[in-house]
Amino acid sequence: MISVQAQPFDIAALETWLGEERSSGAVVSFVGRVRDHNDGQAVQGMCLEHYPGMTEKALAEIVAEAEVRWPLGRVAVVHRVGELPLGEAIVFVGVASAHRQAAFEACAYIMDYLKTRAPFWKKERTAEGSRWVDARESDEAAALRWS
Amino acid sequence: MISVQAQPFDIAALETWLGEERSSGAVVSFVGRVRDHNDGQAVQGMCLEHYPGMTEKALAEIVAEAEVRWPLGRVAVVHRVGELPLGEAIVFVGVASAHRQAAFEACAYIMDYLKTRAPFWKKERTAEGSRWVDARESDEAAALRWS
Amino acid sequence: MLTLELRYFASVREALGLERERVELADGDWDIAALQTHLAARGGSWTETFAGRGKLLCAVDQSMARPTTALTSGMEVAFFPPVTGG
Amino acid sequence: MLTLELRYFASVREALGLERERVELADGDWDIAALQTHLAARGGSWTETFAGRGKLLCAVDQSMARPTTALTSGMEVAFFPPVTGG
Repeated sequence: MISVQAQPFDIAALETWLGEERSSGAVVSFVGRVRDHNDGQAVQGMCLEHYPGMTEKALAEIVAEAEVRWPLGRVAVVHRVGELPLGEAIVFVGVASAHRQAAFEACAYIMDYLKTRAPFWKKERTAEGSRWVDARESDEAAALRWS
Repeated sequence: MISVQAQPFDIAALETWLGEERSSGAVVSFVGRVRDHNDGQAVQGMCLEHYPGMTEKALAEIVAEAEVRWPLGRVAVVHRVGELPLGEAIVFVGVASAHRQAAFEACAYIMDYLKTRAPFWKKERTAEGSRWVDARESDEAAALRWS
Repeated sequence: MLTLELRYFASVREALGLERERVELADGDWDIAALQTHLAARGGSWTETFAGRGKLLCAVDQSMARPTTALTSGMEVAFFPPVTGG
Repeated sequence: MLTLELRYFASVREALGLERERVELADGDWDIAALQTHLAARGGSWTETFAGRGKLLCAVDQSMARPTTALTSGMEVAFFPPVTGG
Protein backbone atom coordinates (compact mmCIF):
# COMPACT_ATOMS: atom_id res chain seq x y z
CA MET A 1 0.00 0.00 0.00
CA ILE A 2 1.61 3.21 -1.22
CA SER A 3 0.18 6.69 -0.76
CA VAL A 4 1.51 10.20 -1.35
CA GLN A 5 -0.93 12.59 0.25
CA ALA A 6 -1.44 16.09 1.67
CA GLN A 7 -3.74 14.99 4.52
CA PRO A 8 -2.48 13.44 7.78
CA PHE A 9 -2.38 9.65 8.09
CA ASP A 10 -3.79 7.42 10.83
CA ILE A 11 -0.96 5.41 12.39
CA ALA A 12 -3.37 3.18 14.34
CA ALA A 13 -5.30 2.25 11.18
CA LEU A 14 -2.03 1.50 9.34
CA GLU A 15 -0.74 -0.67 12.20
CA THR A 16 -4.07 -2.54 12.29
CA TRP A 17 -3.96 -3.19 8.56
CA LEU A 18 -0.33 -4.39 8.75
CA GLY A 19 -1.14 -6.77 11.60
CA GLU A 20 -4.23 -8.30 10.02
CA GLU A 21 -2.56 -11.21 8.24
CA ARG A 22 -2.32 -14.02 10.78
CA SER A 23 0.88 -15.39 9.25
CA SER A 24 2.80 -12.15 9.91
CA GLY A 25 3.79 -12.16 13.56
CA ALA A 26 6.13 -9.16 13.30
CA VAL A 27 5.43 -5.58 12.25
CA VAL A 28 8.21 -2.99 12.19
CA SER A 29 7.33 0.60 11.45
CA PHE A 30 9.13 3.89 11.03
CA VAL A 31 7.55 7.29 11.59
CA GLY A 32 9.48 10.41 10.60
CA ARG A 33 8.39 13.76 12.00
CA VAL A 34 9.24 17.43 11.45
CA ARG A 35 12.07 18.09 13.91
CA ASP A 36 12.62 21.37 15.74
CA HIS A 37 16.20 21.72 14.53
CA ASN A 38 18.42 20.95 11.53
CA ASP A 39 22.03 21.87 10.86
CA GLY A 40 22.08 23.81 14.12
CA GLN A 41 19.13 26.06 13.26
CA ALA A 42 15.65 26.13 14.82
CA VAL A 43 12.99 24.88 12.43
CA GLN A 44 9.39 26.11 12.57
CA GLY A 45 7.85 23.83 9.95
CA MET A 46 8.38 22.70 6.39
CA CYS A 47 6.89 22.37 2.94
CA LEU A 48 7.33 19.16 0.98
CA GLU A 49 7.41 19.20 -2.81
CA HIS A 50 7.30 16.06 -4.93
CA TYR A 51 7.17 14.86 -8.54
CA PRO A 52 3.65 13.45 -8.96
CA GLY A 53 3.71 10.16 -10.80
CA MET A 54 7.43 9.53 -10.50
CA THR A 55 7.26 9.56 -6.70
CA GLU A 56 4.66 6.77 -6.53
CA LYS A 57 6.59 4.81 -9.16
CA ALA A 58 9.89 5.15 -7.27
CA LEU A 59 8.26 4.06 -4.00
CA ALA A 60 6.63 1.05 -5.69
CA GLU A 61 10.02 0.03 -7.11
CA ILE A 62 11.71 0.31 -3.72
CA VAL A 63 9.00 -1.82 -2.08
CA ALA A 64 9.21 -4.41 -4.90
CA GLU A 65 12.98 -4.65 -4.39
CA ALA A 66 12.50 -5.20 -0.65
CA GLU A 67 9.94 -7.92 -1.39
CA VAL A 68 12.54 -9.74 -3.50
CA ARG A 69 15.17 -9.55 -0.76
CA TRP A 70 13.04 -10.56 2.24
CA PRO A 71 9.95 -12.73 2.82
CA LEU A 72 7.40 -10.01 3.58
CA GLY A 73 3.70 -9.78 4.28
CA ARG A 74 1.95 -6.44 3.95
CA VAL A 75 3.95 -3.27 3.36
CA ALA A 76 2.70 0.30 3.77
CA VAL A 77 4.49 3.46 2.64
CA VAL A 78 2.70 6.76 3.25
CA HIS A 79 4.40 10.09 2.59
CA ARG A 80 2.93 13.53 3.06
CA VAL A 81 3.44 16.54 0.81
CA GLY A 82 2.64 20.22 1.20
CA GLU A 83 2.82 22.33 4.37
CA LEU A 84 3.73 20.47 7.56
CA PRO A 85 3.88 22.06 11.02
CA LEU A 86 6.46 21.20 13.68
CA GLY A 87 6.08 17.70 15.12
CA GLU A 88 3.82 16.55 12.30
CA ALA A 89 4.37 13.06 10.88
CA ILE A 90 5.99 13.21 7.41
CA VAL A 91 6.40 9.56 6.54
CA PHE A 92 5.22 6.13 7.67
CA VAL A 93 6.90 2.93 6.51
CA GLY A 94 5.50 -0.30 7.95
CA VAL A 95 6.55 -3.85 7.12
CA ALA A 96 4.91 -7.08 8.25
CA SER A 97 6.67 -10.45 8.12
CA ALA A 98 6.71 -13.84 9.76
CA HIS A 99 10.32 -13.04 10.68
CA ARG A 100 11.30 -10.19 12.96
CA GLN A 101 14.71 -9.56 11.39
CA ALA A 102 13.27 -9.50 7.87
CA ALA A 103 10.76 -6.86 9.02
CA PHE A 104 13.50 -4.74 10.66
CA GLU A 105 15.85 -4.94 7.69
CA ALA A 106 13.20 -4.36 5.02
CA CYS A 107 11.84 -1.33 6.88
CA ALA A 108 15.34 0.19 7.20
CA TYR A 109 16.05 -0.64 3.55
CA ILE A 110 12.88 1.07 2.31
CA MET A 111 13.66 4.18 4.39
CA ASP A 112 17.27 4.30 3.16
CA TYR A 113 16.19 4.16 -0.49
CA LEU A 114 13.22 6.47 0.01
CA LYS A 115 15.68 9.05 1.36
CA THR A 116 17.97 8.80 -1.65
CA ARG A 117 15.77 7.82 -4.62
CA ALA A 118 12.19 9.04 -4.15
CA PRO A 119 11.67 12.53 -5.61
CA PHE A 120 10.66 14.57 -2.54
CA TRP A 121 12.22 17.88 -1.52
CA LYS A 122 11.97 19.58 1.84
CA LYS A 123 11.94 23.32 2.34
CA GLU A 124 12.30 24.37 5.97
CA ARG A 125 10.85 27.48 7.58
CA THR A 126 13.22 29.13 10.05
CA ALA A 127 13.23 32.53 11.77
CA GLU A 128 15.40 33.83 8.89
CA GLY A 129 13.10 32.58 6.15
CA SER A 130 12.76 29.43 4.10
CA ARG A 131 15.64 27.26 2.88
CA TRP A 132 15.88 24.05 0.89
CA VAL A 133 17.22 21.17 2.93
CA ASP A 134 20.54 19.81 1.69
CA ALA A 135 20.84 16.11 0.92
CA ARG A 136 22.98 14.28 3.49
CA GLU A 137 25.98 12.18 2.65
CA SER A 138 25.06 9.92 5.57
CA ASP A 139 21.84 9.02 3.73
CA GLU A 140 23.79 8.07 0.61
CA ALA A 141 26.11 5.94 2.75
CA ALA A 142 23.12 4.26 4.42
CA ALA A 143 21.66 3.27 1.05
CA LEU A 144 25.02 1.99 -0.21
CA ARG A 145 25.32 -0.58 2.60
CA TRP A 146 22.58 -2.67 0.92
CA SER A 147 24.34 -2.98 -2.45
CA MET B 1 8.21 3.61 29.85
CA ILE B 2 8.01 -0.08 30.72
CA SER B 3 4.83 -2.01 31.36
CA VAL B 4 3.98 -5.69 31.83
CA GLN B 5 0.23 -5.99 31.70
CA ALA B 6 -2.71 -8.33 31.08
CA GLN B 7 -4.86 -5.75 29.29
CA PRO B 8 -4.39 -4.78 25.61
CA PHE B 9 -2.28 -1.72 24.78
CA ASP B 10 -3.11 1.25 22.57
CA ILE B 11 -0.56 1.46 19.74
CA ALA B 12 -1.78 4.90 18.64
CA ALA B 13 -1.34 6.32 22.15
CA LEU B 14 2.15 4.82 22.41
CA GLU B 15 3.18 6.22 19.00
CA THR B 16 1.84 9.65 20.00
CA TRP B 17 3.80 9.61 23.26
CA LEU B 18 6.98 8.52 21.47
CA GLY B 19 6.63 11.28 18.88
CA GLU B 20 5.94 14.09 21.34
CA GLU B 21 9.52 15.23 21.88
CA ARG B 22 10.28 17.70 19.11
CA SER B 23 13.97 16.76 19.02
CA SER B 24 13.22 13.13 18.10
CA GLY B 25 12.46 13.07 14.39
CA ALA B 26 12.49 9.27 14.09
CA VAL B 27 10.37 6.65 15.81
CA VAL B 28 10.89 2.94 15.10
CA SER B 29 8.48 0.46 16.61
CA PHE B 30 8.06 -3.29 16.72
CA VAL B 31 4.75 -5.04 17.29
CA GLY B 32 4.73 -8.81 17.83
CA ARG B 33 1.45 -10.70 17.46
CA VAL B 34 0.18 -14.22 18.10
CA ARG B 35 0.82 -16.06 14.82
CA ASP B 36 -1.41 -18.75 13.36
CA HIS B 37 1.43 -21.25 13.05
CA ASN B 38 4.65 -22.32 14.77
CA ASP B 39 6.98 -25.23 14.03
CA GLY B 40 4.58 -26.36 11.32
CA GLN B 41 1.54 -26.61 13.59
CA ALA B 42 -1.62 -24.47 13.61
CA VAL B 43 -1.83 -22.24 16.69
CA GLN B 44 -5.17 -21.15 18.18
CA GLY B 45 -3.91 -18.81 20.87
CA MET B 46 -1.44 -18.68 23.73
CA CYS B 47 -0.90 -18.03 27.40
CA LEU B 48 2.03 -15.95 28.59
CA GLU B 49 3.60 -16.55 31.98
CA HIS B 50 6.19 -14.23 33.53
CA TYR B 51 8.25 -13.68 36.68
CA PRO B 52 6.72 -10.58 38.30
CA GLY B 53 9.40 -8.20 39.50
CA MET B 54 12.29 -9.78 37.63
CA THR B 55 10.60 -9.20 34.27
CA GLU B 56 10.29 -5.44 34.80
CA LYS B 57 13.85 -5.31 36.12
CA ALA B 58 15.23 -7.23 33.12
CA LEU B 59 13.38 -4.96 30.68
CA ALA B 60 14.63 -1.84 32.47
CA GLU B 61 18.21 -3.14 32.25
CA ILE B 62 17.88 -3.88 28.53
CA VAL B 63 16.51 -0.37 27.87
CA ALA B 64 19.29 1.19 29.98
CA GLU B 65 21.91 -0.70 27.97
CA ALA B 66 20.37 0.53 24.70
CA GLU B 67 20.42 4.09 26.05
CA VAL B 68 24.16 3.78 26.66
CA ARG B 69 24.83 2.48 23.15
CA TRP B 70 22.68 4.92 21.14
CA PRO B 71 21.50 8.54 21.56
CA LEU B 72 17.82 7.91 22.27
CA GLY B 73 14.76 9.94 23.15
CA ARG B 74 11.72 8.22 24.62
CA VAL B 75 11.57 4.42 24.77
CA ALA B 76 8.45 2.32 25.38
CA VAL B 77 8.37 -1.41 26.10
CA VAL B 78 4.96 -2.96 26.73
CA HIS B 79 4.52 -6.71 27.08
CA ARG B 80 1.31 -8.58 27.72
CA VAL B 81 0.83 -11.62 29.95
CA GLY B 82 -2.02 -14.09 30.41
CA GLU B 83 -4.36 -15.45 27.76
CA LEU B 84 -3.93 -14.04 24.25
CA PRO B 85 -6.13 -14.94 21.27
CA LEU B 86 -4.87 -15.38 17.71
CA GLY B 87 -3.72 -12.13 16.09
CA GLU B 88 -3.52 -10.28 19.40
CA ALA B 89 -0.54 -7.98 20.00
CA ILE B 90 1.91 -9.50 22.50
CA VAL B 91 4.66 -6.89 22.62
CA PHE B 92 5.32 -3.29 21.63
CA VAL B 93 8.83 -1.84 21.56
CA GLY B 94 9.11 1.76 20.39
CA VAL B 95 12.23 3.91 20.23
CA ALA B 96 12.46 7.62 19.44
CA SER B 97 15.71 9.30 18.40
CA ALA B 98 17.03 12.23 16.43
CA HIS B 99 18.75 9.63 14.26
CA ARG B 100 16.91 7.08 12.18
CA GLN B 101 19.61 4.39 12.32
CA ALA B 102 19.96 4.70 16.08
CA ALA B 103 16.19 4.18 16.41
CA PHE B 104 16.27 1.12 14.13
CA GLU B 105 19.26 -0.47 15.84
CA ALA B 106 18.11 0.21 19.39
CA CYS B 107 14.64 -1.19 18.67
CA ALA B 108 16.14 -4.39 17.17
CA TYR B 109 18.60 -4.63 20.09
CA ILE B 110 15.85 -4.35 22.71
CA MET B 111 13.78 -7.01 20.93
CA ASP B 112 16.78 -9.37 20.61
CA TYR B 113 17.57 -9.13 24.32
CA LEU B 114 13.91 -9.21 25.38
CA LYS B 115 13.64 -12.52 23.51
CA THR B 116 16.65 -14.05 25.26
CA ARG B 117 16.82 -12.39 28.69
CA ALA B 118 13.38 -11.26 29.88
CA PRO B 119 11.58 -13.98 31.89
CA PHE B 120 8.47 -14.62 29.81
CA TRP B 121 7.27 -18.05 28.69
CA LYS B 122 4.75 -18.82 25.98
CA LYS B 123 2.39 -21.77 26.03
CA GLU B 124 0.57 -22.31 22.74
CA ARG B 125 -2.89 -23.78 22.29
CA THR B 126 -3.14 -26.14 19.31
CA ALA B 127 -5.78 -28.66 18.20
CA GLU B 128 -3.84 -31.35 20.12
CA GLY B 129 -3.65 -29.40 23.36
CA SER B 130 -1.24 -26.91 24.92
CA ARG B 131 2.55 -26.98 24.59
CA TRP B 132 5.37 -24.82 25.87
CA VAL B 133 7.14 -22.96 23.08
CA ASP B 134 10.79 -23.94 22.66
CA ALA B 135 13.43 -21.23 22.73
CA ARG B 136 14.96 -20.64 19.30
CA GLU B 137 18.65 -20.80 18.57
CA SER B 138 18.13 -18.03 16.00
CA ASP B 139 17.09 -15.72 18.86
CA GLU B 140 20.29 -16.52 20.76
CA ALA B 141 22.29 -15.83 17.61
CA ALA B 142 20.46 -12.52 17.08
CA ALA B 143 21.35 -11.35 20.59
CA LEU B 144 24.98 -12.42 20.21
CA ARG B 145 25.55 -10.13 17.22
CA TRP B 146 25.47 -7.10 19.56
CA SER B 147 28.24 -8.34 21.86
CA MET C 1 21.05 -22.58 58.77
CA LEU C 2 20.58 -21.17 55.27
CA THR C 3 17.02 -20.23 54.31
CA LEU C 4 16.14 -19.78 50.63
CA GLU C 5 12.93 -18.83 48.87
CA LEU C 6 12.69 -21.06 45.78
CA ARG C 7 10.48 -20.27 42.80
CA TYR C 8 9.69 -22.37 39.74
CA PHE C 9 8.28 -21.12 36.45
CA ALA C 10 6.68 -22.42 33.25
CA SER C 11 7.55 -26.03 32.29
CA VAL C 12 9.71 -26.40 35.43
CA ARG C 13 6.77 -25.36 37.64
CA GLU C 14 4.50 -27.81 35.81
CA ALA C 15 7.00 -30.69 35.97
CA LEU C 16 7.53 -30.22 39.71
CA GLY C 17 3.89 -29.41 40.45
CA LEU C 18 5.13 -26.58 42.65
CA GLU C 19 5.24 -22.80 42.32
CA ARG C 20 7.34 -21.85 45.33
CA GLU C 21 8.75 -23.24 48.58
CA ARG C 22 11.05 -22.27 51.40
CA VAL C 23 14.05 -24.56 51.96
CA GLU C 24 16.42 -24.68 54.89
CA LEU C 25 19.91 -25.95 54.22
CA ALA C 26 22.71 -26.90 56.58
CA ASP C 27 25.36 -24.21 57.07
CA GLY C 28 28.18 -24.34 54.55
CA ASP C 29 29.33 -22.96 51.20
CA TRP C 30 26.29 -23.18 48.96
CA ASP C 31 26.17 -22.19 45.33
CA ILE C 32 23.62 -22.82 42.56
CA ALA C 33 25.32 -26.04 41.43
CA ALA C 34 25.21 -27.46 44.98
CA LEU C 35 21.55 -26.44 45.33
CA GLN C 36 20.71 -28.20 42.06
CA THR C 37 22.41 -31.38 43.24
CA HIS C 38 20.47 -31.13 46.50
CA LEU C 39 17.13 -30.74 44.66
CA ALA C 40 17.95 -33.50 42.14
CA ALA C 41 18.37 -35.91 45.08
CA ARG C 42 14.64 -35.65 45.76
CA GLY C 43 14.09 -38.15 42.89
CA GLY C 44 11.43 -38.41 40.16
CA SER C 45 10.66 -35.20 38.31
CA TRP C 46 13.18 -33.40 40.57
CA THR C 47 15.99 -35.57 39.27
CA GLU C 48 14.77 -35.12 35.71
CA THR C 49 14.58 -31.33 36.10
CA PHE C 50 17.80 -30.71 38.01
CA ALA C 51 20.05 -33.48 36.69
CA GLY C 52 18.40 -34.05 33.27
CA ARG C 53 19.46 -32.94 29.84
CA GLY C 54 17.01 -30.04 29.47
CA LYS C 55 18.47 -26.54 29.59
CA LEU C 56 17.68 -24.87 32.90
CA LEU C 57 18.15 -21.20 33.74
CA CYS C 58 18.50 -19.74 37.21
CA ALA C 59 18.02 -16.30 38.76
CA VAL C 60 19.17 -15.14 42.19
CA ASP C 61 17.30 -12.18 43.67
CA GLN C 62 15.76 -11.60 40.25
CA SER C 63 19.03 -11.40 38.29
CA MET C 64 20.33 -14.13 36.02
CA ALA C 65 22.80 -16.39 37.86
CA ARG C 66 25.42 -19.04 37.06
CA PRO C 67 26.21 -22.45 38.61
CA THR C 68 28.98 -20.77 40.59
CA THR C 69 26.81 -17.97 42.00
CA ALA C 70 27.16 -18.12 45.80
CA LEU C 71 24.03 -18.31 47.97
CA THR C 72 23.39 -16.64 51.31
CA SER C 73 20.42 -16.81 53.61
CA GLY C 74 17.29 -14.90 52.59
CA MET C 75 17.92 -15.06 48.85
CA GLU C 76 15.22 -15.71 46.29
CA VAL C 77 16.32 -18.39 43.83
CA ALA C 78 14.27 -19.13 40.70
CA PHE C 79 14.57 -21.97 38.19
CA PHE C 80 13.00 -21.87 34.75
CA PRO C 81 13.46 -22.97 31.12
CA PRO C 82 14.96 -20.68 28.43
CA VAL C 83 12.70 -17.66 27.97
CA THR C 84 10.32 -17.32 25.01
CA GLY C 85 8.69 -13.88 25.24
CA GLY C 86 8.37 -11.21 22.59
CA MET D 1 12.29 17.72 -34.95
CA LEU D 2 12.58 16.37 -31.39
CA THR D 3 9.91 17.53 -28.95
CA LEU D 4 10.53 17.16 -25.22
CA GLU D 5 8.46 17.99 -22.17
CA LEU D 6 10.81 19.53 -19.61
CA ARG D 7 10.02 19.73 -15.90
CA TYR D 8 11.88 21.48 -13.10
CA PHE D 9 11.53 20.82 -9.36
CA ALA D 10 12.44 22.36 -6.01
CA SER D 11 15.50 24.65 -6.00
CA VAL D 12 15.98 24.14 -9.75
CA ARG D 13 12.39 25.26 -10.42
CA GLU D 14 12.91 28.30 -8.18
CA ALA D 15 16.26 29.25 -9.74
CA LEU D 16 14.85 29.06 -13.27
CA GLY D 17 11.48 30.58 -12.34
CA LEU D 18 9.86 27.88 -14.45
CA GLU D 19 7.93 24.70 -13.66
CA ARG D 20 7.63 23.15 -17.12
CA GLU D 21 8.11 23.90 -20.79
CA ARG D 22 8.01 22.18 -24.16
CA VAL D 23 11.23 22.40 -26.21
CA GLU D 24 11.78 21.54 -29.84
CA LEU D 25 15.26 20.50 -30.84
CA ALA D 26 16.83 19.97 -34.25
CA ASP D 27 16.98 16.33 -35.39
CA GLY D 28 20.09 14.49 -34.29
CA ASP D 29 21.51 12.24 -31.54
CA TRP D 30 20.40 13.88 -28.32
CA ASP D 31 21.22 12.66 -24.85
CA ILE D 32 20.90 14.25 -21.40
CA ALA D 33 24.40 15.73 -21.50
CA ALA D 34 23.68 17.40 -24.85
CA LEU D 35 20.36 18.74 -23.55
CA GLN D 36 22.10 20.20 -20.49
CA THR D 37 24.65 21.96 -22.72
CA HIS D 38 21.78 23.32 -24.82
CA LEU D 39 19.95 24.67 -21.75
CA ALA D 40 23.13 26.08 -20.17
CA ALA D 41 23.61 28.19 -23.35
CA ARG D 42 20.52 30.21 -22.39
CA GLY D 43 22.71 32.14 -19.94
CA GLY D 44 22.09 33.54 -16.44
CA SER D 45 20.49 31.13 -13.99
CA TRP D 46 20.32 28.53 -16.80
CA THR D 47 24.09 28.49 -17.09
CA GLU D 48 24.42 28.34 -13.31
CA THR D 49 21.97 25.45 -13.05
CA PHE D 50 23.13 23.35 -16.00
CA ALA D 51 26.85 24.13 -16.11
CA GLY D 52 27.40 25.06 -12.43
CA ARG D 53 28.93 23.10 -9.60
CA GLY D 54 25.68 22.09 -7.87
CA LYS D 55 24.68 18.44 -8.08
CA LEU D 56 21.81 18.00 -10.52
CA LEU D 57 19.70 14.88 -10.95
CA CYS D 58 17.70 13.96 -14.02
CA ALA D 59 14.77 11.67 -14.76
CA VAL D 60 13.52 10.54 -18.16
CA ASP D 61 9.90 9.41 -18.33
CA GLN D 62 9.88 9.37 -14.52
CA SER D 63 12.87 7.06 -14.06
CA MET D 64 16.30 8.22 -12.93
CA ALA D 65 18.59 8.88 -15.91
CA ARG D 66 22.29 9.43 -16.63
CA PRO D 67 24.14 11.95 -18.83
CA THR D 68 24.37 9.27 -21.53
CA THR D 69 20.63 8.43 -21.52
CA ALA D 70 19.41 8.87 -25.12
CA LEU D 71 16.41 11.10 -25.83
CA THR D 72 13.62 10.55 -28.35
CA SER D 73 10.65 12.71 -29.24
CA GLY D 74 7.76 12.84 -26.76
CA MET D 75 9.86 12.08 -23.68
CA GLU D 76 9.35 13.82 -20.34
CA VAL D 77 12.68 15.03 -18.94
CA ALA D 78 12.92 16.35 -15.37
CA PHE D 79 15.77 18.15 -13.62
CA PHE D 80 16.01 18.48 -9.86
CA PRO D 81 18.45 18.63 -6.91
CA PRO D 82 19.30 15.56 -4.77
CA VAL D 83 16.15 14.36 -3.03
CA THR D 84 15.45 15.05 0.66
CA GLY D 85 12.24 13.22 1.56
CA GLY D 86 11.54 10.91 4.46
